[in-house]
Amino acid sequence: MSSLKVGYYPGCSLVGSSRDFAESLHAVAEALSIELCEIPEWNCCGASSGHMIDHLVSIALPINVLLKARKAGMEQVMAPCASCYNRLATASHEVATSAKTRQQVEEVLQTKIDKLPKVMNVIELLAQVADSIGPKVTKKFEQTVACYYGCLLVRPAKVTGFDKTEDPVEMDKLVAAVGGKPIDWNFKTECCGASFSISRTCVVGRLGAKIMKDAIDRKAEAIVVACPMCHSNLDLRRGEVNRHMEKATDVPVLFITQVIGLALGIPEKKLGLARHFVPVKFPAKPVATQVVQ
Amino acid sequence: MSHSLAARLEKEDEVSVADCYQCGKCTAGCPAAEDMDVAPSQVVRLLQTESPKHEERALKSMAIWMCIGCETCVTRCPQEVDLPRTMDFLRQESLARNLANQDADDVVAFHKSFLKSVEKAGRLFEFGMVGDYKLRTGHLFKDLGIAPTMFFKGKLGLLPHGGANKREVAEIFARARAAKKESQT
Amino acid sequence: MAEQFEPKMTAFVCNWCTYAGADLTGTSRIKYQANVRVIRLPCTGRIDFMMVLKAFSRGSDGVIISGCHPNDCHYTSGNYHARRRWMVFRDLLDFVGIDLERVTFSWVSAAEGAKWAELVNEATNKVRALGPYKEIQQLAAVGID
Amino acid sequence: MEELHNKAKELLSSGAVKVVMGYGKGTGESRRPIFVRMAERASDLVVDSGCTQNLATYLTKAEVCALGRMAIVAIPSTLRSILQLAAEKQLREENVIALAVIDGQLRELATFDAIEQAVATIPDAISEADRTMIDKLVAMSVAERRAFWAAELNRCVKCYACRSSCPMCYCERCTMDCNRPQWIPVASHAIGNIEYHMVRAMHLAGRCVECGTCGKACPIGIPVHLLTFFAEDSVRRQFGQKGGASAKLDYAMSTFKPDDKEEFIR
Amino acid sequence: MARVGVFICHCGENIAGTVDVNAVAKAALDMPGVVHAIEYKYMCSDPGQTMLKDAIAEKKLDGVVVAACSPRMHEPTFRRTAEEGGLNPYQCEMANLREHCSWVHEKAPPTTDKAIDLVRLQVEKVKRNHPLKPIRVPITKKALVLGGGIAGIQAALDIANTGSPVLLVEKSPSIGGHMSQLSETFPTLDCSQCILTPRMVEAARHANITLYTYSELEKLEGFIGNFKATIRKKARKIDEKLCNGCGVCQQKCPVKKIPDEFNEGLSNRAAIYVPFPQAVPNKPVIDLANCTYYKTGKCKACEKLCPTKAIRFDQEDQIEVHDIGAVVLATGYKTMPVSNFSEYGYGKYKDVIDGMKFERLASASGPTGGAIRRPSDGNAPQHVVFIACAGSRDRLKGVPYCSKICCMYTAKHAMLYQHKVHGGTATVFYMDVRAAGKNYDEFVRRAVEDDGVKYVRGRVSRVYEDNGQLVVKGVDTLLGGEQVEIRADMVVLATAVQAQDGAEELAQTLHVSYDPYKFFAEAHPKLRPVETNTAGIFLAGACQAPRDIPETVAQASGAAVKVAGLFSQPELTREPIIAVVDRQPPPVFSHCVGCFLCKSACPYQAIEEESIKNRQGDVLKVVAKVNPGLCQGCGTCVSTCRTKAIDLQGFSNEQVFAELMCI
Repeated sequence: MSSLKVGYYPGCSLVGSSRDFAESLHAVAEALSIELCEIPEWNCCGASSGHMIDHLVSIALPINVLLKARKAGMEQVMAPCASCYNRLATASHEVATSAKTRQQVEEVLQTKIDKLPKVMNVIELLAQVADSIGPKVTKKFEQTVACYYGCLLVRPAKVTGFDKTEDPVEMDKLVAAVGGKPIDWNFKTECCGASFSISRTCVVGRLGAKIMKDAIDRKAEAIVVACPMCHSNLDLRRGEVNRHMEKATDVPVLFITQVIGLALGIPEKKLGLARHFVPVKFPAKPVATQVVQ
Repeated sequence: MSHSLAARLEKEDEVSVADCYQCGKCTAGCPAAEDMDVAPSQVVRLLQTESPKHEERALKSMAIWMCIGCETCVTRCPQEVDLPRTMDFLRQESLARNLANQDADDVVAFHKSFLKSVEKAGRLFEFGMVGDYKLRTGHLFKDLGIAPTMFFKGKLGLLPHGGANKREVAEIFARARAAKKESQT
Repeated sequence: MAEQFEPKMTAFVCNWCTYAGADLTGTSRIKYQANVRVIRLPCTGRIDFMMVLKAFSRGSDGVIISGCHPNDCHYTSGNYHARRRWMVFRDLLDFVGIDLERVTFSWVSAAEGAKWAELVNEATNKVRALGPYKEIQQLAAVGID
Repeated sequence: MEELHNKAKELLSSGAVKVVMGYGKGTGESRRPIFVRMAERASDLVVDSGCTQNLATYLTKAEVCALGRMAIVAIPSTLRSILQLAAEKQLREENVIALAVIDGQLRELATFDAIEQAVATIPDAISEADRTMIDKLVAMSVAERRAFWAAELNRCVKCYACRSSCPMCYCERCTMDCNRPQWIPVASHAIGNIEYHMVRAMHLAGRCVECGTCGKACPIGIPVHLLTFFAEDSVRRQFGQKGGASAKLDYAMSTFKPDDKEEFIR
Repeated sequence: MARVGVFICHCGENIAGTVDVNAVAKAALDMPGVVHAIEYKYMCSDPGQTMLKDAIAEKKLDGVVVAACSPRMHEPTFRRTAEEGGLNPYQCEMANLREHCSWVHEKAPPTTDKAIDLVRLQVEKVKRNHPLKPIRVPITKKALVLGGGIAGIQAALDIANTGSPVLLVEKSPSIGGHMSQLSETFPTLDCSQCILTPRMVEAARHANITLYTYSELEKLEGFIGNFKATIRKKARKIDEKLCNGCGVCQQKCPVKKIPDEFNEGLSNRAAIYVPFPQAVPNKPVIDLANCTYYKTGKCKACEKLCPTKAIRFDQEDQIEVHDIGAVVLATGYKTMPVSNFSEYGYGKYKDVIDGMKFERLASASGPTGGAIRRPSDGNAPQHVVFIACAGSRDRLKGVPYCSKICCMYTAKHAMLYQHKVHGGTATVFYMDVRAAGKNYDEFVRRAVEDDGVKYVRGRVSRVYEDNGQLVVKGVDTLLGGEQVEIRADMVVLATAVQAQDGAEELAQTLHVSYDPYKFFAEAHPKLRPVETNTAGIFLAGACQAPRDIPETVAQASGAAVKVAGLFSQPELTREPIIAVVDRQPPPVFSHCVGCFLCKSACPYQAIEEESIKNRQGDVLKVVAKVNPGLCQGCGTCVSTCRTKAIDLQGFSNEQVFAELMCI
């Protein structure tokens, strides 16, 4: 089958605290023969602090990345990290819509900004090859899961233009494609506290608890995410989260890439499951999972 | 022309607080509202009056630092008032005027450490960043619990990773700073 | 010193928007320069390009053409037709070397009294600066009429 | 050529048409319009590079119409003329057959639809020379252009050859002959001449079939066709419509789009 | 040689204060053709007008120029005066020395010069004026009312009562419209059907009203007083004469599970059905999409069982063409499809409903017999949240305007709920309460003070479901923006009022203009609120803008009076400022060459083809002809005409040319 080639922006967390995301992404990409071409000399996009205290920088950094991608001849760039994705998208939306910002950024970067590559998130990428996933499934991922999109994949609509803002379904489709049972729940797009992970851990705990509670009430056996921050806030910060729950929970949190990886029969090691704080284990199924062609 | 924050926000960031008719939908959906001393919609209200007294209240508020930037508000605002953008503006302004709320020191510190790390390495060096953050805040022992586990699970690189064009990034920061000075003078 | 040149301005306006707008300028006592002579027509759709040619050959130094804003035409679409005509006519004027600086097109609604005053003043000043339209007037003088 | 002769013979002898209008030998290399009414004269017809005059002009002349159903040897611009005339209700489908020579081969086009399809395939050919001249003019300053046209048009003697050679100037009473009011001075006159040619250009904008016959017809060699070409360009550029593309009326200057784009109206 | 009189008005100091009127008069006398020129303090005063009249007689004037205020002000006045003076009114022109001169320029010679020029322009013009006669057009004294809601019914009745015949066209099977769906009406809480049904019956019975239910307007040609309306009567598949509305067919119809439109899908109906018990006419219609016979070719149960043998499976649509003198548009509104509000979970959660559904729940004739029951489980909701402005005043997902009626009906809903579910709690989230109207605010206060409805000022951000209840995340902005989270059993959205589907298409067939929201546009927002800018077409009700019932009825009666006024005249007279195609003696007949490029330029379809024939009746020439009834006199055709065969009376080529010649 023909291989799909896209520009790839790892972002800092994938080379740091979210190696598991990176590993599983690469493993899955390889299995689905998607070629990820890393943007040469990429720099941090400034998320999540840039826009908080320095607007100009928060636009300039991502644009700098996109220009590099453009230089490398990339038509579209995939940013697995939701907040990188959001910053890249926001930045290109702003230079596209505000002449003023564009001109300021051009001064800061000392270069003209012409056409920029299209920015997409990991789900958009996988959706492109969705049809080819089904046949490759060797071990159905038969868990009941809550797909958790968080904020930055879907918001604001006019910037991301991705899926249905209030009730997204693209990740659910992917999960279903590998045999999973996505539940309909209420906190798909509620915020987990994102960058407050370090500075306001309590907030993260409170918000995380709400999210976990509804998922568990609806019998979710796993939470599936596509954002390093969502992951670390629900996994790495599970201690804090549990402190806000009536009853502590050990429901694991997986990256969508890990879910697909498991279904494709990729060994757990290559998917970085071991790196999780909350061990990835599921209640035993009554029937043994059968192999499908 | 007036120099009120509202006026500048309109000029610099193309956000018009006059568009807001105070329906409160932003506050209603805000995940951080309960940790805020001033509700998001009230922050906008404080700008609408264009009175220095109210503006200062906004700049000194804790609310602007509790905004997570989850964009829920602007996604649902019937008048499409870009509140996250407004919050960014207010944060920067309150730093520039040294009005930032003390209780927010650690938040500010986090962001500063973050950007410092990026400015130095071109990419975020989490370990370094967290270290710097701890020095700034004195929360030396916070999170010490998870750090080792992170390390063993390979989630904490002890060395900054190269790859980015450090000089280039540093220049970007420098020029941005210069540009800001210009606009202020 | 020689007295300042006073351009001859001719305006073609529609009855329902710009003429009414100019009336409003009057009722609100907004002052503007007295150089302009208004020719009132029912609609910009009625403005034949030949009228503009004639205005120049009869010694106008500048021409103003104005009517209802798009979508506000009293006759629903007269101004749209006019606009198309102008889009081509203007190209042609330019092509045969008539100075477009001397032809001002505008939409002035019945509510835009102030805009009418500005329009006339700006157009008049512009043409005053350009000076009399000798080139055409000489040509006009050459032939008999 | 052979083909044409046979086709003409066939049409005439079968009585399908009363007359075949085409090109015949003129002095030297020049070609002149001829009207063949007897099959045996069909061989007088000529087709070659010399055939450049747009014969459609004659389609609306009363005396020609009087001859009855006709076949016309058509060059591309002739086909466009036929469509435009049809759109303007000046021509009936049953009265004319076009004998077009399209890339080497003769085609009999008996219906407007057929002609429309043919026209659609033919690229608009305005000569290199004309194109470069227009570009040159456009590149000039306004003053230079004015000087150019003043000089050219001053020479015009209002013989109206351009008008009478134009397939689209079929009006019984031209604006120029309208004397109440006398929009434009009858006598040749510096500004009057400019006005006259502006009127021509405006009246042909969106209707011009770009045959350039007017220019060829000018005895003094004023490039009057550039004006109508330019007007047609302007229409095509701004509205995407053109003269002689369809037998159904699609006249850019009597229609509009609410979102027609311009920057000059304030 | 022309004999023009010039009359210069001082307008007190208004003109004379700035312009040297005396100089103007002198200059005027030197103008060729001017035989008389005077100035006077107030030309529009009685003595002024008398002066003008006398001068016409004494000086045998054949043209008059009044140099005074704007022609838009006094042209009619002076034209009448000229007529009284024995001159054709269209031999009088005005020079605008006030609005266009004295009021806008300094007191200086150039201003007086301009005044003189303005007079000269008009003198030159008036010399070329021709006597014109007002155009007279006959009127067909029959009205067409589109839409059988309360607006249409009211308009139809009022017109019919003046003695003129009316065709009342309604696209659905029964008249009654939205009002027939309503439970009780604010601010009086009287039952909607109790006040409406008598009107419906009256309309049906009225000798001057012909009902066309289940019918649509296909085409409208012609012009004021002389329209031709093409109406399609859709086939009900029953013989209305035979059917006595016994209802056996709908009882026996095997298909029963079709969501009932009248009950907003809260109950089901059969494939052959009468929309609701009080329907007028009380005759069923077969819903082709769902009828077994039309799907499979079998069944015909209704036909077999119909006691009067009224079923007609082979019945076809009928097309009727009628001559009409005036049209009243009363096509009403629709409420915004709530699917726009995913954050409120409409469509996802059964118990999130819109106002119309609530009306049906609260209506005695509704599926629950007027008991408030939530759709999901049929229980009485203990806590209901009403969300105002669902889509209104919402640039992002809805419409920017205020829908006007929601504040009132929401208050009514809350009140009805409190009356029907004792001990229940009703919470209303609102931004403003817009209750301007007779007894309106009192009504809202009653809901709060007497019925204990809780009003919370703030918008709701999100509604989600949590084990059988709806969690409403709102805010109380009056508590400084405190978040409010309510667990409710039912949520009612006060959805925005929008223009009816197909309003745009209809407007285009009728050539009436409409606003960006597809509401039909009135001719003047203040002074001509029930007229459209197309003469002879009038507006009633919510098709023009959101309206409540009292306003709608008032406007309907207003439109009716306009129609009656039109019909009261023997014939129409119109300003003769219209285009004409020239006529010449044979063999030319006309300079028009019949290219008909003017035809597509005319905004009013006023240009027709006319064949000039000889005695034998063979066509000599086909030329353009302007329909004087349709032409509004914009003159677009004139400047399109290459041969100058068309001219515009009152602004003729000669007149404008003459003006140009003296600039």
